[in-house]
Amino acid sequence: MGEFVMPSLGADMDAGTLTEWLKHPGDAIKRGDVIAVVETQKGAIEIEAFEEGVLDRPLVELGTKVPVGTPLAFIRTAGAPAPSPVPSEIKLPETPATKPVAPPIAVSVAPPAIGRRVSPAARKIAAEHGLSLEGLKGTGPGGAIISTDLPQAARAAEPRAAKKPGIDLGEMRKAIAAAMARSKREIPHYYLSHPIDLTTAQQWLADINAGREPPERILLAALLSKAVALALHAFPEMNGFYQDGAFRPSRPIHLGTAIAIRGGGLVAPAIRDADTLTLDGLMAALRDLVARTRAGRLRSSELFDPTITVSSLGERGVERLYGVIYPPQVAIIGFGTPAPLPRVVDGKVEPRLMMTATLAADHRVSDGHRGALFLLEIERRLQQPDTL
Amino acid sequence: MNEIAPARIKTTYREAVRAAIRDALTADPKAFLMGEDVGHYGGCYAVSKGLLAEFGPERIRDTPLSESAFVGAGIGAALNGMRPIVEVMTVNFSLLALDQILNNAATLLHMSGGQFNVPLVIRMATGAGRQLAAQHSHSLEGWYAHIPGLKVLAPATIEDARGMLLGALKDPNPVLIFEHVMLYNMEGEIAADAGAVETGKAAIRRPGRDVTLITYGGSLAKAMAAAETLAKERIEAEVIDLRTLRPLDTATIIGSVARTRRAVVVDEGWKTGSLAAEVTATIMEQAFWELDAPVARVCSAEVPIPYPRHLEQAALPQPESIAAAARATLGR
Amino acid sequence: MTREDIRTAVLEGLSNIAPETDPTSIGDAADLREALDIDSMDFLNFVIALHKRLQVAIPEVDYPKLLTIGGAVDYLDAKLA
Amino acid sequence: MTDPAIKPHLTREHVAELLRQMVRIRRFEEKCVELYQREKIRGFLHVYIGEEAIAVGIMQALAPADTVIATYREHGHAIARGVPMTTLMAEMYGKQEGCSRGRGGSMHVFDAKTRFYGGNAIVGGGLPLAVGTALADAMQKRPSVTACFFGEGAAAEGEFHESMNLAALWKLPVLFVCENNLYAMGTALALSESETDIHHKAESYRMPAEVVDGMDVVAVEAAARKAVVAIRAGAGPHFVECRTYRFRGHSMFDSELYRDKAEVERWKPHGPIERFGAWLRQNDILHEAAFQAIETEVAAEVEAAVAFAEAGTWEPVADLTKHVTLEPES
Repeated sequence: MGEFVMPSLGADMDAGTLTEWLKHPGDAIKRGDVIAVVETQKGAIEIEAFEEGVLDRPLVELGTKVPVGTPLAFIRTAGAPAPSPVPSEIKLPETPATKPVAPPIAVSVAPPAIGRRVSPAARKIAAEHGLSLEGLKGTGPGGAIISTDLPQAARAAEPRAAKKPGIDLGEMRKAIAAAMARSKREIPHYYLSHPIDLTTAQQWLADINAGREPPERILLAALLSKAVALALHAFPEMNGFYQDGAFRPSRPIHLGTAIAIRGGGLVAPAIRDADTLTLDGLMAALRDLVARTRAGRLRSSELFDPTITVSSLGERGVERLYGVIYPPQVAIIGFGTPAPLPRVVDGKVEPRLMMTATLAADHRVSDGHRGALFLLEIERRLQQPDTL
Repeated sequence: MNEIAPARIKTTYREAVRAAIRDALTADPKAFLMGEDVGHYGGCYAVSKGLLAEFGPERIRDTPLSESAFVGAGIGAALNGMRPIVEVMTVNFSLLALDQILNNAATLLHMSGGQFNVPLVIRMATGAGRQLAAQHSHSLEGWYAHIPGLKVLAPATIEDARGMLLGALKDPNPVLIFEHVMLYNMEGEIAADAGAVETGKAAIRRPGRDVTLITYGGSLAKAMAAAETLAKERIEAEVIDLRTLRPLDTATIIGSVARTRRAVVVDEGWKTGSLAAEVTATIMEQAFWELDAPVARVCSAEVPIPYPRHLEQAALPQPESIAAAARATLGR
Repeated sequence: MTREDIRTAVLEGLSNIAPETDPTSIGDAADLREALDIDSMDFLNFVIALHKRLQVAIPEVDYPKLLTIGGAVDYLDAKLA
Repeated sequence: MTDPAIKPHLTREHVAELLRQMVRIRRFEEKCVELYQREKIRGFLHVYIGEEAIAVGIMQALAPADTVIATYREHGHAIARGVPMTTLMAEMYGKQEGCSRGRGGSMHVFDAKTRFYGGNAIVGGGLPLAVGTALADAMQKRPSVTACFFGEGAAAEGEFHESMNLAALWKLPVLFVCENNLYAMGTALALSESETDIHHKAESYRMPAEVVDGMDVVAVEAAARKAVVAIRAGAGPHFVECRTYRFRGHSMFDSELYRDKAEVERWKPHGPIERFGAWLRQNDILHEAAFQAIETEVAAEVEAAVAFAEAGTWEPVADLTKHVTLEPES
């Protein structure tokens, strides 16, 4: 009894589909008889038997694709009894014994250790920081000292962090110069400013943060951004692009957030869809954006996305800033440094935490009246921090 | 009844190349396919099977075994307004046409002072693994990557097999596409509307922070397998598929190596004077001070590819040898 | 944990948020915000790092105590004692 | 000079030998086809079935000091030239007992003892080599001939024309044997050549050229003897175009989309073994017992070859980079 198997017709044939039997069970088979047709990637090929006998029951149904070596039928010796009705289970072919597994090619990366090895990266960092390599244990190839074997302080300063792939400070300065020059040349700015009382908001934030671990705490900047984003719903003329002589408002609100780069320079990547984020979500986005900006990992799209820009001076700054609109945007909000100031509340002078908000907007698109209402709306929102 | 077309379809690398040729010939009446046994036989690797019936013998053009003549004719037709796709059965036979490729296709634009460009695509099979021995198994794409004036592509995925030809046909220069013989049977899913892909950029097929494996074509799957093995040992390998061998996307290579500080270059060509040597030298020139280990290369053994399977496999880069090289860069 | 360990933690925390500076070069009493040009986000990250590394609670009201290296070491030392 | 016998002497022994050689090739390759499908033989396998008369006929005219260069469809030439079936089969398997140490496989059969300079898997690749081996013989005033086999597909290659010209120009002792089986892989002759009478191409290089029925072993032998005598006499290269037909696909993996099954069937009765056998029977030259004896003997030889190959060993992987360059002799 022999097996008639799916033949291997080419080194690049892994499997075939049985499409036709040219002989039938019970037919006598001679060596060289064509008994079936198999469809391959090269088309239909007739396949032949290499033994004499009688074709037994087929083991594979027509139309089935099977790997090379799969039995398709038994060929029984003429006169021999038919096999038991249950054919042995069809086994997928194992890797033929003629295919020894190749042992890996020996690869020697490091030559045998001679003296003290220090990787180029470790050498560079050590030289820049005047570090001694004495006493360091090397964990690299052949015991070489590598960058991660150096003290943490030096590694923190290694070029990976400082070099900022993606942001070239010189190029950035040029880009800022071009954009700002264009802005001042083309955009008729008007400016408004308004003092905003942050006492309530600040207190609300302190209460929230008191119950939170540091990683969950929220910064005032996030609160301010959220107020701007929500206020924009009523002032579509502040959100969008002025291009080709016309203003196109943007439905999504992508807040360009000015982030100073250590060592100079400024970028304002977008917090996308800021109005739809929860305060925690917005804080998370802000942290992510700052971290990636500092690491030089911004996506270029993030720099072109913003539909309006917000610039906060933060804790260490001055009372107010007059922004320059980033074209083709049409407005920029500035927040000065909050400071305790005397203020009249219900007829009495009280110390309050005050912050000056400014708006620079494009007079081709909006006018001072609408701008003023926009600042007032931001103020109103900040008085109800629990709604932000 | 509303039926939504499936977003993805099952296909093979071979069918993807065929579909791309079909698209190209359908979209541009000036495009045609020419080469040995592309028509009646259906293509040595069955890539063009069925296209003769679809497009006829004018556009699916069987040629005599005259590599120099039909590649040269492709160059001439391209010069004179056609958009030929020339199939050379394997890179081994392309040596008979090397004169035309190097001395004409690659140089005419320059020699004519920019007057005559050669918008020609040449496809050929490359690589070992089918026990075809020393005259049918070599990976010579690195030689072509040496030649200014040519673009050299190596699709390693079904998406790239589907899309690179169309990208190449938009290029006004001679573009060589190397299809590794072991990839033709590769099955997978691609978007039903897959089409042209960008060329010229390498792809990070797997991100990682510990070591960069740089490879292309038939070795990509081996590098990915090595990366899987390494992941189990808590070594995160980044795998770069070069995709375009000329011009090399050095920015992606250097960016990755600057992060991982280690590189293993995997190339089925022989090590001496290889594309791997070019990549390694580029890393030395541009990222030397970022390195924490010598750059390693895993290439084919310095021997014409032998016929017996065990020797053939031993001659080629393997996932085990790639993983071993990666470990060594980490001092393990 | 010794004061020296705490000091190391503070310095490393600072060099991580301001990698191009050398925190060891500024005095113990200098205002970090001025000396290292760090903003509220940087400061928050500094607090987060100390919190993670030393496992101490640092309420927001205590932030002013961390504004100098000396103050931070004293504060954390007291917390860890 | 001993009798160079321009005409074949059709003794009983000689015709039996011609038949036996053709049967040896046929049965060997039939076994290879089977072994290929069982994955004992890998790579590409191109069989010569239907074309045996050419190799057998031509080899009759060659002496041991002559040189043979063939194609990737060269098992028949190797057998007819005297490469043992055992080492040939071991080569098919890739075992180190093979005639090329297993490094070459089916397409790269080499055997120094019989001056068999190889199968060559590049179409046309062998012709310049033949010009060179003949040049060496001529320069060393040796009376040897190089027999160079190639298919009609090679006539499209530049190397064919360059070699024809050089051999004729320098009057080199080459016997060019074109095995015209009508298809270059899957491309019919008429679809690839403007001049389908290949021998005319040789004539244009001022080389004596002749067409013979490649299915007739005696006709091939006669043409070869005549040409070889002339070549040895210094008449320069000769060209023999043998018209033949390949009964099986180009390689194992060929669905033969380019030709009709009926066409193959029409050719089969004209096969060299079939025709020669019928002629021998008709004229009562060989008895049935002699046919049987040949079959029995060849079957045993093929079995022994398979056993030899099966018993063969794999070259150790440690030897991988051997045989790449030779050390200069000290």
